[in-house]
Amino acid sequence: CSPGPAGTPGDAAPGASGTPRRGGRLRALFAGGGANETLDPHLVNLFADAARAKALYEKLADSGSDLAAVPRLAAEWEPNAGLDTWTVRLREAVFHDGRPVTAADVLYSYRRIADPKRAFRARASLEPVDLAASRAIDARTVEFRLKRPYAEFPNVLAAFGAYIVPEGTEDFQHPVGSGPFSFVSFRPGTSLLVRRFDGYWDGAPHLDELEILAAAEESARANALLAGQAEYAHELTPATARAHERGGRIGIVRLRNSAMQGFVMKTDRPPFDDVRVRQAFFLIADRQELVDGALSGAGEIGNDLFGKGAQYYPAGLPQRAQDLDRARALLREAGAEGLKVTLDTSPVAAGFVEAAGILKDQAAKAGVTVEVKVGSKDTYWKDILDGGVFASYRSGALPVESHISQRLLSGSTTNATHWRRPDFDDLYTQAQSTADPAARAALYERMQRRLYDEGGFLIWGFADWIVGTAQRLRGVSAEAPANTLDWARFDKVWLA
Amino acid sequence: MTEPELVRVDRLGVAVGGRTLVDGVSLRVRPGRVTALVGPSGSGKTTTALALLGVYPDGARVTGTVTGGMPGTGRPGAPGPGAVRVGHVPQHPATVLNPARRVGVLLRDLARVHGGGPEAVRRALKDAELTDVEGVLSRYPHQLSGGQQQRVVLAQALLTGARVIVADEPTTGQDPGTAARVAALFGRLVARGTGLLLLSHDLRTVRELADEVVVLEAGRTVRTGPPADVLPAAEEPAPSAPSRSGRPEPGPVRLSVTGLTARHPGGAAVLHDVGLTLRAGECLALVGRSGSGKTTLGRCLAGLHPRHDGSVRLDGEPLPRSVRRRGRRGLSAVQYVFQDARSTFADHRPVLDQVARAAVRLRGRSPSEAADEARTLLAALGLDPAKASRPPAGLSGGELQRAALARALVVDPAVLVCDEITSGLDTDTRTAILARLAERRDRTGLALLFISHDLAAVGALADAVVTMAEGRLVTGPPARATECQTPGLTSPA
Amino acid sequence: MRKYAFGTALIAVPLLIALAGPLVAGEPGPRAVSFTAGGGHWLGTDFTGRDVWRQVLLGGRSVVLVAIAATVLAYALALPLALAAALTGRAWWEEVLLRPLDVLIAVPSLLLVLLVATALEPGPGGLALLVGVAAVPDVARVVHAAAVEAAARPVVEALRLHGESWWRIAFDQVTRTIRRTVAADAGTRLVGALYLVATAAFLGVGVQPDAADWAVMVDRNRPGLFLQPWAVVVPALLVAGLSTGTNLLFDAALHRAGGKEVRR
Amino acid sequence: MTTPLRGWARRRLLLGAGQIAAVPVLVFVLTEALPGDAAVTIAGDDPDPARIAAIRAALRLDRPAVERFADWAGELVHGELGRSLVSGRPVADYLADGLAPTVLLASVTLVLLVPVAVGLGMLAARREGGPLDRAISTATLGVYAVPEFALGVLLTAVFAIRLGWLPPTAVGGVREQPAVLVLPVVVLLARPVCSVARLVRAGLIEAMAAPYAVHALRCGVPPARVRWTHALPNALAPAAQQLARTADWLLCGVIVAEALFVIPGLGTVLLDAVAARDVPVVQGLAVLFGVVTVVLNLAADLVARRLAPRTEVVV
Ligand SMILES: Nc1ncnc2c1ncn2[C@@H]1O[C@H](COP(=O)(O)OP(=O)(O)OP(=O)(O)O)[C@@H](O)[C@H]1O
Ligand SMILES: Nc1ncnc2c1ncn2[C@@H]1O[C@H](COP(=O)(O)OP(=O)(O)OP(=O)(O)O)[C@@H](O)[C@H]1O
Ligand SMILES: [Mg+2]
Ligand SMILES: [Mg+2]
Repeated sequence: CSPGPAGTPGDAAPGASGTPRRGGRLRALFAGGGANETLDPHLVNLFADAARAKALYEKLADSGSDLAAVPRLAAEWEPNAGLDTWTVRLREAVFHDGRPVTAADVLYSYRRIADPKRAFRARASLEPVDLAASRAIDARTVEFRLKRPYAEFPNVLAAFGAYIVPEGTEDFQHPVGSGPFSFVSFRPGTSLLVRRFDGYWDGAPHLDELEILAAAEESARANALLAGQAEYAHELTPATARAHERGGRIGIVRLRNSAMQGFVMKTDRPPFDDVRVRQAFFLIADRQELVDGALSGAGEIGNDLFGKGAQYYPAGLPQRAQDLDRARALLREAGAEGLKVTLDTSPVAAGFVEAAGILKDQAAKAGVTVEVKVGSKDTYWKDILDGGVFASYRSGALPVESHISQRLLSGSTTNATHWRRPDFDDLYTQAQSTADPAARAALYERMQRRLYDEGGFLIWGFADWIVGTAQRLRGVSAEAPANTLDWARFDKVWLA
Repeated sequence: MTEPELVRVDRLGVAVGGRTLVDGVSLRVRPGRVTALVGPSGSGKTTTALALLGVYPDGARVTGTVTGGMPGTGRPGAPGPGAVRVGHVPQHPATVLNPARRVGVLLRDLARVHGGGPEAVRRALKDAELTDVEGVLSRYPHQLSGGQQQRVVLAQALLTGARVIVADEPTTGQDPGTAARVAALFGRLVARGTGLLLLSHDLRTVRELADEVVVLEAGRTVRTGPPADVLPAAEEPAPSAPSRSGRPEPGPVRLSVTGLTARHPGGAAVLHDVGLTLRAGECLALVGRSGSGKTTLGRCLAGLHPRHDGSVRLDGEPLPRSVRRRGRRGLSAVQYVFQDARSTFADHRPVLDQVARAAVRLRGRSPSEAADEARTLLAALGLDPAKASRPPAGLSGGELQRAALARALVVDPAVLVCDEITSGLDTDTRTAILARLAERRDRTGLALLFISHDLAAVGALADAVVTMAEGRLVTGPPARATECQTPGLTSPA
Repeated sequence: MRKYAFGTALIAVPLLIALAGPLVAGEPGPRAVSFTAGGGHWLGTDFTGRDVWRQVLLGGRSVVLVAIAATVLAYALALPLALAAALTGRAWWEEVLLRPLDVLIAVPSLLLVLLVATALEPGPGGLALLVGVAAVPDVARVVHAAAVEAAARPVVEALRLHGESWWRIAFDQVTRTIRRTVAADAGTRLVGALYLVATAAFLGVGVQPDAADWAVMVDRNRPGLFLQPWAVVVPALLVAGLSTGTNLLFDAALHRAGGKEVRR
Repeated sequence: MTTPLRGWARRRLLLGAGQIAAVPVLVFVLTEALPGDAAVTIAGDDPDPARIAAIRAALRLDRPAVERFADWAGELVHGELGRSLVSGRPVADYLADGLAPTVLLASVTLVLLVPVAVGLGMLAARREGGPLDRAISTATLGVYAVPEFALGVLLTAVFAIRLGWLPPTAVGGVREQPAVLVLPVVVLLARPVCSVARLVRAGLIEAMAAPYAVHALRCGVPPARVRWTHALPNALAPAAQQLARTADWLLCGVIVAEALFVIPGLGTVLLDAVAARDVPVVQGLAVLFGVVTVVLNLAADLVARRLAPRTEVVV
């Protein structure tokens, strides 16, 4: 088997060893999206959608376990000197119906995504690209014209949901992609059945068939796995993991650094418009207690910076720890003794409500009254984007650059901390027009120092993403944060 | 006595809370013989009879023995081995009819259990003077008249094919004709070897049927022997005939009913264009065959049967059709004494309170005043107030009837409708009651509509008599003719 | 009073803990890893790493209060309604009283709870109100079904004829007649109310989602059932004891009150 | 003249139609009152305001509520339930897909519930306060006091995971492996069995103590028959109502059981639709639930009427 570009899959994964065996059907359980699910890869939203899209389709690039872009359908890419024109050469790949993947398909797909009337999720990521000006040089070469220099352009090619569909595709009843599996049948909210695609450029999967099943309830996923109704269960709770890790009935794979866990403080609203208050809260948080209590120990503590383990993450910065006295002092300086804040949270993500409760107690020790307000999970993200001052927050793995560009620039679309600093924006622009990786890295470091000192993200931990596997399932990579290339990558696994 | 016995009661004693209800009563029930239990109301007849069924008042202390009879509660005196089935016609038939099931259900069950199919049911109903068999079977108890209910219960007893039948006032509620035929039926049963324990105030029937009579008084046996010996020989004197002489002339028209036509939900009309007038100080007697519509008329006047057309006027004022719309005045003006006294008293309150309550509500008396009035009234009706301070289960049939009357009189109504208020009363008590009513009538100008089968009572009290026949009023006392037709159930068109 | 013994035994422990618990609970210790057994926590730790025993001590009061309040409220509204409907002679009036409730029943309660959760953000009081009101249609239907029969008895006719007040007829006569049914229904509703409180709490209505409340504990500690059953089992047992005990006491009380009143 | 029953039935059917109409209106108002709309929920954790606006426009959610409701109602009149905002699939499909498993689950549960609950109630009522009564009451109440969720998890752990007798979930379809129904049905039975049985018990104790029952026994009717055919009818009315409510609950989606055992029934559809503010789907369900509830209530009231015939003469 040809190992995925991001290193051999699953060194640490249980039973990753042994020689692959061909055949069999893998039943994989995800928390599905109910009867609303579709197979339009540009509509991906949930992990289940991503897994389905991943089986049927492919992107030009995908993120490796360090979140750096890894070539997929694109064989290679080449910027011009100004970093505002990128030439992408496609590799020889074919769709399930035998047609080759061409530049036309790429441009069609990207234009479909960027269509303002449709408002697809990936549109924001494609924003830097001037698709009108971009063109196909030949059948397998695309030239992307950008609106401005963009050194991290490959992140666009790997953007969540930027899948390549055959030119002209509008109907996804019988989807045709270039992914490792070809479509067989689909029951929304229940199951998607796909079959090995022997023409897959990266080597046909070992499995004959893959069935992606939906089960919203975690205990149901765990039980189905335990009882052999499925071989792969995505997103198990730490409690379940601990309960069965030693049981020997199932394997537990912990995808490290998969979900950043934290709180967002609105840096432009009292009390958090005062940097000292923000710093006080950085010092109030006892990160280990949060990880233990809210994540049941399944994760690592955070350092108020996004993307632990990712490219450009400043691992050098000292780890913050709780320091209530300094926190009190800072609050006193800020004239904010006996501070009262409302913390918005919601059952929208695992550990939110728990973490909120724990921080409340910790804050109390520093004389701060945190009032936890549980909001509707359906509208939570919109509610906290511009509402309130203090809220629970989480994020899946992203390149550090994407995190910054989407959440921390004056023009960012989802700037939950209202962090709008022209000078900071300048640093970013500068980085994007810097060709030399080392110099760029330095710039990222400066930006992140700034955030570390006075940013609005209180990032207390990174949760493991926990996957359960049947004993006979081999080749599941443990080195793949959720949404990276080797996550939910079923073309490389096999049933022993 | 050498004849075989079906049931023998030896020196039965029943006491509740230190009060002795029955004291050393002994009696025999023999095959083909009729034993009659007579005595004033409250003398312990029912209590004694129920012992044959193994039933005693709650918390009763029982002495003596009952041999044969129903396997009972296992208390001393409960029947021993060799028990025979005892058919029972209780004094309050209404209470033993299942409100949720059609009459036919239990009858058919009985037929099945005791052998015999639809035919048996049919025969039993016919025997019990219920000719419209299908009509009865398909009805719910509440759709039957008092007398009909009583006869349904009788039919049940017949179907059990019991060797012993305890009949507690089986002919109250029945018109003389029907009563006579029921008596005849008992005669036939006994001739077939059934043993009958008859509890009755109707001495005529007792004389006809009984082989042995046990006369009770205050729970004690005062006399036993053949009727001829123990019962007053002569036809008991009909209560002194009414003499208008020395009585105030009837006053103005109190109640006038015109064109009254009543129907039951879903049923055909049961009253057709009834009209009558009632003057103050007048007593109008309403007689008629069982099921002819007397109670319905009474209930119409009382506002308990709003489904009627025609007008009911009180002192010229139209009365609202339903009690709900009759204010305090309307309610206290027209009162009604229910035919089935037992089921109109709440189980959980002392009867006395319930009687007094009426005065509190409708005459604005203070509870204590009301209680006093109730006591005096009850006493006047020959009912010891001490007894009345028990819940209804603690009173005898006749006592309850008097309590019910008191409950209406205490309101001091202008018009009083009495539905079979003497059915459960012995001659003396009855005479007393009638005297009270007459006195009220003459003193307060009370206008009485006196529904009754008891022609003697009617004769004693009524200024005039009208007869209800199949929902129509016929003035004058019932002609023998109407009496002797086989009584139907509803008026067949 | 032997017949009360069993029920009392069942209810004693929960009641004691509910009433005395908060007094002896003491100060919270530091949090540990969630769902662990031992380590100084003799009932282990809960879903946020708190000491379960302490939560148990604290968690009784709100349960008892909210559930009882909700049930009482439900009956305070539903009973008069149902009785009025049963005692009125006019058919249309009965419909006016009862039909609107049917519409409420048909509306998914999920919607109602969500709406209240987001729109009103009620505290425990509001929650009791919500839960209570939510139960009204069901209670009304059950009570009404029993009451119509009781209201059609001759006794009621007689009471009317003697000008008895509506309240006496409704509560002294009719309700008394159907008391067993009412008790049975109320007894089970009590428990129903409990867990509605828990679910609502998770949706953000009423008590905090990590509040010390037996029902909430059972609901939220579920994920750890296999690591640390006590966090679920103990509160569940307490609730069970409470509800079962209450119902059995009802039974016992009625048993005495009951007996054969109608003898003939 | 019409019998009172027929008149009553006619009136109730008319009212029922009104109620069915009222339900979607009320539901629409409620859904509108909920914060956020389909656009917001589709945007999910990427709530770019511009994007939300675009989606809103694409879904034509920017029109006034009244107008949207009118459109929906108009379609309904032509038998059209409309299409989902999120997926564009016909609402009818949603209902059809959800209905099958729900009806299956509900019917199996009811078929078992009635005999079990009535049976237990009658057993308990045999000797009030006797050991059997105590045992049954304690057991049913004890189970009742365990929330569905805990009970489900527990049963699954024991019978599906530890013992491996039954499949723990319905992933891979119900029809393929009927055994998956066992656990859900048991969980669904747990609570109604108690509430119904308690009502039957209560009613039956009263009825058996009533003189007519005693009389029937005295006349020699076998006790069992007295209990079943003479006493029970007097005890059944409240239980029937409770049963109707249970059936209603079962048919209008049993969210917990469906989630726990992965049965994609109406409860799941409702939950998702509300979460996604997918108004047409919610409305479709509202109509369905309206019909179900009205019909069930009508049936229950009919039973109640037949069991209390004397009500016809109530003044
Ligand atoms: N449960 C009871 N507790 C106390 N006293 C009772 C009880 N039942 C009946 N009594 C009293 O016992 C006496 C006899 O009652 P019983 O019913 O046997 O009289 P009866 O001869 O049948 O009278 P009637 O002819 O009026 O029916 C009555 O005075 C009654 O008040
Ligand atoms: N709810 C009802 N539905 C139909 N028919 C009824 C209903 N109630 C009574 N009836 C019938 O109406 C007729 C009149 O009944 P009512 O009670 O007035 O008779 P009554 O003259 O009082 O008889 P009794 O002397 O036996 O008391 C009877 O034949 C009875 O069967
Ligand atoms: Mg008597
Ligand atoms: Mg009559």
